Amino acid sequence: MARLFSPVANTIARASLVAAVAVPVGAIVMGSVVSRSPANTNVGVAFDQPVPFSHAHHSIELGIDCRYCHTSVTKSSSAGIPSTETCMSCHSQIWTDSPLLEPVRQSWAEGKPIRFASTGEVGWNRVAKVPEFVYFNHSIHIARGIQCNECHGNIQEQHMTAKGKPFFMKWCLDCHRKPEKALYVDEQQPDLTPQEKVFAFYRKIQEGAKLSARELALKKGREYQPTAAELEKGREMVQKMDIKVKTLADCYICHR
Amino acid sequence: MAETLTKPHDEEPLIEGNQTYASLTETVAGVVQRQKDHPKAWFVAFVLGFGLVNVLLLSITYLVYMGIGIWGNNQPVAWSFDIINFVWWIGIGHAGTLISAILLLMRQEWRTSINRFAEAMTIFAVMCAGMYPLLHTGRPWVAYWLLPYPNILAMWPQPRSPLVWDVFAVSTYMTVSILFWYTGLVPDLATLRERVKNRFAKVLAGMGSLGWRGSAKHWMRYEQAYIILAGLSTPLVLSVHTIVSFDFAVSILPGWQATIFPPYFVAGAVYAGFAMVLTFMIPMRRWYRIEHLVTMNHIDWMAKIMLTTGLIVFYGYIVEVFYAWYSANPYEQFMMWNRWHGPYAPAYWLLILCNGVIPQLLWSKKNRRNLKLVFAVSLVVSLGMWLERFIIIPVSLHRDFLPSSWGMYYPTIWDFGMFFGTIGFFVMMMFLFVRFIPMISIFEVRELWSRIRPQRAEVKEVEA
Amino acid sequence: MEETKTQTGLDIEEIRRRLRGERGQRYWRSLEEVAETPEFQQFLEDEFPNRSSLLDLDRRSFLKVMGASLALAGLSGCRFLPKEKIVPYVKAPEEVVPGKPTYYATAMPFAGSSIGLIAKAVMGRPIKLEGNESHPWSLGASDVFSQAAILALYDPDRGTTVKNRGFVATWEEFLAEARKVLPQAKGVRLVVGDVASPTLERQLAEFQAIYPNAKIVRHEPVSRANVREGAKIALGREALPVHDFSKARVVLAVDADFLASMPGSVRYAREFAGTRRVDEENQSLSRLYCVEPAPTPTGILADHRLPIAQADLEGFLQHVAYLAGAASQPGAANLAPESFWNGLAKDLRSAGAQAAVVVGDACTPAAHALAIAIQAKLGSVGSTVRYVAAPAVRSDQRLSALVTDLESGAADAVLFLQANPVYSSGLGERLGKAIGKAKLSACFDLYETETAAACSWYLPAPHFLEDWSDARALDGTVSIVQPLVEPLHDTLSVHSLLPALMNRPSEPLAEVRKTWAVDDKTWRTWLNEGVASVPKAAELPVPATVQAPVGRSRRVDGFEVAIRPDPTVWDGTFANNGWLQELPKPFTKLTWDNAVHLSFSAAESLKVSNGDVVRVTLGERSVEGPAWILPGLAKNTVLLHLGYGRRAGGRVAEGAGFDVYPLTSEDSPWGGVGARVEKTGKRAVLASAQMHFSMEGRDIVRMGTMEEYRRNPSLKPEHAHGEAPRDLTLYSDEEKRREQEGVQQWGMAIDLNLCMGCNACVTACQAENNIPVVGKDQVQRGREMHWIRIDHYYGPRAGDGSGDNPTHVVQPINCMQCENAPCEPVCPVAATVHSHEGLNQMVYNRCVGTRYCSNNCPYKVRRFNYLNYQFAQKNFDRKEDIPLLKLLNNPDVTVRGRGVMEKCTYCVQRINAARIEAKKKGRDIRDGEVVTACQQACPSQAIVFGDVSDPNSRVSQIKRNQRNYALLGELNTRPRTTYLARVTNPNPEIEA
Amino acid sequence: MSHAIEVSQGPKVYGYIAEFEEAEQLVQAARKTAEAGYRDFDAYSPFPIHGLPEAMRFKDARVPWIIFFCGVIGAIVGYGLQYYVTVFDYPMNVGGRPNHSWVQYIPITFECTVLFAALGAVVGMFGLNGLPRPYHPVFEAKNFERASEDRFFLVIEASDGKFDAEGTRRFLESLGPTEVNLVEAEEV
Repeated sequence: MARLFSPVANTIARASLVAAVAVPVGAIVMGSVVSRSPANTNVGVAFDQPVPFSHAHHSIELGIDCRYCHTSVTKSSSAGIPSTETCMSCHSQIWTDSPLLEPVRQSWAEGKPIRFASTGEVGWNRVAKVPEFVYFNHSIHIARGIQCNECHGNIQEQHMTAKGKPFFMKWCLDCHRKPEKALYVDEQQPDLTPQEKVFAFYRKIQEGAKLSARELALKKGREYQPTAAELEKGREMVQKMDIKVKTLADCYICHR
Repeated sequence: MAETLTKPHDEEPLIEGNQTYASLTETVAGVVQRQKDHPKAWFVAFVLGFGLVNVLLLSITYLVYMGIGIWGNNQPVAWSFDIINFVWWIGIGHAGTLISAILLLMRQEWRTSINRFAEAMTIFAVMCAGMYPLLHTGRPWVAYWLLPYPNILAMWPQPRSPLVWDVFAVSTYMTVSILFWYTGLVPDLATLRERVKNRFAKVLAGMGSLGWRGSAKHWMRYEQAYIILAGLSTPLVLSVHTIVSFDFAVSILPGWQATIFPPYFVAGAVYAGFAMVLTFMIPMRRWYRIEHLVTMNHIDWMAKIMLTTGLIVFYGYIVEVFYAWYSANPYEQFMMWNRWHGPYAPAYWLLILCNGVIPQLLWSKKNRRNLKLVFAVSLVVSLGMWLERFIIIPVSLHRDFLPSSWGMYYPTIWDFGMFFGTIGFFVMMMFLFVRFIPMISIFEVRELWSRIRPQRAEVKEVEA
Repeated sequence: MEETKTQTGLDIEEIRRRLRGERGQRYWRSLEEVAETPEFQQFLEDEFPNRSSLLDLDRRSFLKVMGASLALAGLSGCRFLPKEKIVPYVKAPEEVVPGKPTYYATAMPFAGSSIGLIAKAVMGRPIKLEGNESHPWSLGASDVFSQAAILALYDPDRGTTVKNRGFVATWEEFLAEARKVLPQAKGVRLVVGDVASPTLERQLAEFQAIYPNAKIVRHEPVSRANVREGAKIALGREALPVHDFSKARVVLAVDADFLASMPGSVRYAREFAGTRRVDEENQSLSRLYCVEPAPTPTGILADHRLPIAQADLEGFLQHVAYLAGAASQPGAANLAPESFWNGLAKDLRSAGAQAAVVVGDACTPAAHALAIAIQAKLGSVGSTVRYVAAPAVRSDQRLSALVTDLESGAADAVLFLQANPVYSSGLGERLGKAIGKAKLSACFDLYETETAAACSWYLPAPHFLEDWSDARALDGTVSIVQPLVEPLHDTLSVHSLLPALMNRPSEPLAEVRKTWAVDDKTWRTWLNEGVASVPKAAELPVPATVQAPVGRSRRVDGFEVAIRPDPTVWDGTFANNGWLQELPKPFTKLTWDNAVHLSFSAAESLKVSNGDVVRVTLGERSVEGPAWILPGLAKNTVLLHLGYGRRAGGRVAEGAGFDVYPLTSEDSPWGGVGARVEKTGKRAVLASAQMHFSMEGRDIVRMGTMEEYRRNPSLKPEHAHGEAPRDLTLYSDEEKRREQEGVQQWGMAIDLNLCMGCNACVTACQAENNIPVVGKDQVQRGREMHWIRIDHYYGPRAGDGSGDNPTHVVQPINCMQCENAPCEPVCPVAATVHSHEGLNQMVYNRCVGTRYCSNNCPYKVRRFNYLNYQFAQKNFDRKEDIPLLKLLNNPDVTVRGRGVMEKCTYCVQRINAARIEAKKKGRDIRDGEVVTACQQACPSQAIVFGDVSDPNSRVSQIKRNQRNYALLGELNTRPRTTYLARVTNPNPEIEA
Repeated sequence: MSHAIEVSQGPKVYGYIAEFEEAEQLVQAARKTAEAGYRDFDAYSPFPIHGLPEAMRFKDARVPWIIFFCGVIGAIVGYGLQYYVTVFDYPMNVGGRPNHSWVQYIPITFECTVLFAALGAVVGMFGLNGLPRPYHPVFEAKNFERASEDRFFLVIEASDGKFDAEGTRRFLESLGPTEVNLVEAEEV
């Protein structure tokens, strides 16, 4: 009889079996990789801004306190974006003719919010944004002594501001389940309140003071694995501040 | 040993006439081979089905665009046609698995002529059913959250919910049914591989048959696997409708919270399933001239099973009434009162008529062998089983605990669009199936024939 | 796009590299270099291909942008994450902390009176109104109208610009023409309602001084003229009664809905509630007699309720006066059984100074006079009631006179100041025509009303949240109305309009301050307090014996028509308010419609059922509307509600219901006797939010009389199963209890003895939680979205065979936050689970919308977004409306999209805000720091919320009351919201 | 198909094939062949014939065991998943039920058991049968297309130690087949 398939068909058959399994699995893996990559999260991707504002320059080189511009960071959910007035309080004195600052001066002159010189579109491009349907409150985190860098990465080193962390739910929960990981006392100035500690951190960097391993990691925006001792200390702080850890992972803490 | 077990048929044989392996093969495979001479009925039915499929697509498109609001659902009746149809279709599916698995385990040889057909029915019915749980969600595009997979949200499905059980049950049921069906199909595809002339079809069959060559060693492992698959499918099929019934039994709603539900749902499923098999088989066997394979015996037996399961279901209705009275629970009692006298009472009494009264005709052998009548009864039962779910779902929901939140439910054209749409889909798939796939398991017929045919000696004489 | 992304990515690297290591001056220069580099330019181009720039941002549109930010998200599609703009202030306003609400005291003028409010603004946009605790007529609570008023501010249907004969015009044009016409006009007419603003009154006077031929025409559709009239008869001077129910032991309310709709009701409800709280210690209840033609929320709480035709009320009061010894001759004794009269009389006499007789605005002057006589006799004047001088309102002409003047040409310039007589009077049609004859006719109003359509000029009025003004409350308490936002539209304050017409342009603020010449310090305290420290209205002396005319019953042949303001849209002023249109009316639970309300027996005799369109003829005028049976109506009384059948004034208002004004006349605004009712054979569809009004003998609302309460304090019916035993569970709940240790546990208690179903909580919740309006069709399909609803049940009343006078009970139902929530285990995606604080969390963004939770909720408090309801309010689905409506949203509450389930959250946004503030202070939330929206609005404080794990919290104390019970407790759901059984205090001597 | 890929080497001998008309004959033949000491031989039939494997002295009980183990794995995976999710990864208070509400985990556990077992059955069975194998030398045998319809074949493969062209052919003819042929295949 005329056979239907030639021997090579066997190989093809087996190959297609393998493919049938490999392809979907591969696709899924790819998907999850992409969804966690900067292509999706924008981590480390700097957007352009009306003015190429440099946190590095202002916070460390000039030593301006975060709260000078982000006025409500200790009071309210939103950290607050500086008004043109705030910018002008210095830049009416210095770099009064810098073309890069033209948008600021224009805003001040017209009494209209800052806009892109190029496109004329209004406002700053938002860099750090929690996902939709999440209610984040800056003030309570600061009050607990959570460093800005925990979420904003090496912000004080950035010339072009970029997102520091992916802001995944998983990532938030990681801290909300084990706050002791992020709570610490600055050994060099232990009597600072947690809130003062947050901002004193940048003074230390500016003065080039010696930084602990944890502080170094924070400075660079790297992950840090606290030592057992540190965790123990952290738990004590949780106790002291009466943080009800079990409630921190409740939906209603972040979603309403 | 098979012979020692009870043969369902006493007087007439399961395969009529003077057959040979070749002739049997010819009858069944011929249907697929001779694409030219299909009966007119095929085209009529196919076109009908195809038309309705378009209605389905239209309904789905509009649904996804607008939202569930295009249906009649509301508060308090948050589920209605969507879940009614889901349960109805799943139920219909059950006959297939029952025939192919349970009857196989029971060595009921008469299953051989109908199991392939019934299994196909199962698969298509489950497809129809599967659409509803997905589409009835408010946001179908995130329905995949019901599947467990590690994600950036650190969220998982909530395994206490019967809906998650449904996801596992239905997908398992679908997978196992397809495996079972395909496994049974492989040797027949091998047959087609050798018989069909059309090259394309030949290659297709060749690929499908996986190079099956009927080796005795293969047959042995094949039968081991096949019988164990049957052994797995049997509890599976029972579990599936049990779990579907949990959607209701697990709740606290009067009319839903009933321990009788699992058995009574399973029985109902088989009931509806056999009705559907008959609805299709009776015309098919005529159109495709396979009366000698699907004999009056088969019809008779299916009718008997329908009657039996029907009685179980009817018993279920009676028990519900008993519970309502015996519980002394005002909500339960009102629920039953409402079924009898409430605004939807006609539906309830029609249900009793369809599922309880009319099927009693099947007690008489004469009726069981009256094709027209059995056909009619099977249709009535399908309707009845749909009504049963209507009574259970919207009618229980529309008046629950607080009279202030009572309401009414009125279906919209889109509710019906979805329903008839899926019926169309089912019809279309069935008719495509009979056209392109052997609707009877050829090798099992041969095997059966090899055992029940008249002794070889006689054959010799006949041949001489 | 991909390509440009990588492309620009490189650029950024490049730029960073150049910038690194540069310092100071050098740094800037290098930056400039960078800026000049073609890569940098290119980068700008690629990353933002010419995108449409936003509107110029003056503060007004700035608000729009803030609101529309969601809509803007995703403009640049080149990344997965939507790009979002942050628009900073140029100059940050002092008081605004971004993300934090600011609160301002203001007041809402309403029907000649006002209520003091606290307005909440977020980033400069008002989003919520609450009662002002320091305002005597709010005491922190509010009513449906003040809760819903905020919606009107953002109503897209508001008049946005001056119009001349329908064509867009300018204020300048109008003022020019007005200044031309007014001086040589034969007769100028200003049509105003009962004005609450002293400044406006002053300006009106000044206006007349300048234009001597100007006459003021008063037109208030729902006026208190009869009240003032009655006082005039009895005391010789127009006066208004100011009650004090905290002192009252026996209250006789004659067609007086003093708990819900009467001016002052918010305070009255609080006072009255104080006399109705029952527990182990305090078991002395006040007693409330209600005599009314149509059931009112007040009637719900009555211990004795008597449905009596409107025409008989005078006769009734006459007899009360006779029994009280205030009148010599008896009245209509046949209206009530002997025992009733005796019981009532005995109660009143024994109560003496602690008795109160309240008479409704619809009653005749004589009735009011009689009430004064009775109270004077009982000596309750000065204790439960004071009579204060009514504000001196000048009214030179009645509407009818205006019409004739216009027709004759005696008046040729007419200006309507927030008055809409073309719609809201019986003379509407004639007036409409007559206006056409005038040389100058202008209508100044929030909406382009029917009157505006008849006038040649339409002048857009500002919302009271956009305007400076002042407002007098019932007893003359003055509050300053201060604006929260710049006007959203091209409006002009009435306080500037009048001066402009008098050729001395002025600012509203200046005008108001002119009225109250006080130094800035006092002024600022007034603004903060919300109450001005000025003398209240003078109290009138009332002689011990007052001569009142003899009250007579008029014979009712056929039917009598009782016309009342609608409980939700009032006289039509709120007809374009979606919240109020969809608010289920007390008793009928109707939405989006008014109806011809008939008593049971009337419906029987007429053989009509709900929805049959009937024609009601009064005199020679008649109206047609759908019938609705309202048990509790006096046998032959037909109740009609004003405010519907609007022909203009907004997309929501138009076409809803039927107009009743044709049946009113200046002399009988409240209906009359001798009406005919006949079937037309037509049917109409009405949308009712509740279909079944009987408790079916189930243990839902527990109630009983004082005696029953003393016998069985829990008032649990003996047949009822009651709460399931705690140990009746398959699993031990030990684990869960441990998890809740040391965490505050939220719970709520609702005292059914105080709730009269005024709906304030429902509207408050709607405003607080961004609850959408779904429209009549959806309500009719049973898809209304209210998170808290007021269930209404009828019960039999002893001795009422006809079913014409059933007992009414109401029960507010919100999410019970069950500890064993049945909704939770059935959710396949854990979108609804419990928090450690005992809240039944509903996470919208996790919900896939299987609706299983709703099926399994025995209270059916869950609401599903069957369609995209947000911004799909009836007719508010135009794209251009959405940015405006978005401004109203509470930014702390998720706006739910299509296909998700939602429900009451105990205002978790308020809990979280309070918790964060408390935690920052290093403590837990204190009792009373979290007040839910419904609780805050509730005038009678029936709703109490708090930490049930703290035995001293107010809610815990209340839950210890023996009357406390769990609704459907037998299901072992363990609800956190529990109810206090209702106790009535009928007079044992009155056998029903 | 054969012309599709031509491999440059002459056909090889696969074995001898005997054709029978009746299943009973095949069983007989198989038994004799086994008794004659042949090992590499196989029987082909259009339907499973009871007693044939025994006649061939062929035993293989691996399929049931595969299924069993797959089932066990399924059960563990099913229950383990639920336990991990609700007790370790994200414990939540769901309607006051304990984190480990084992009663409600039964259905999914059961379904997973069945699913894994069923997959094991099919994959195991075809796997052990060396399928899919679209090409097999025996397909090149004469009349073999009827092996899937109404004919019964016995093949003694050249790989068998006892195989020798003449002897084997004679042995087969002694079994009373309708005919005996040499099977030559492109690839063995």
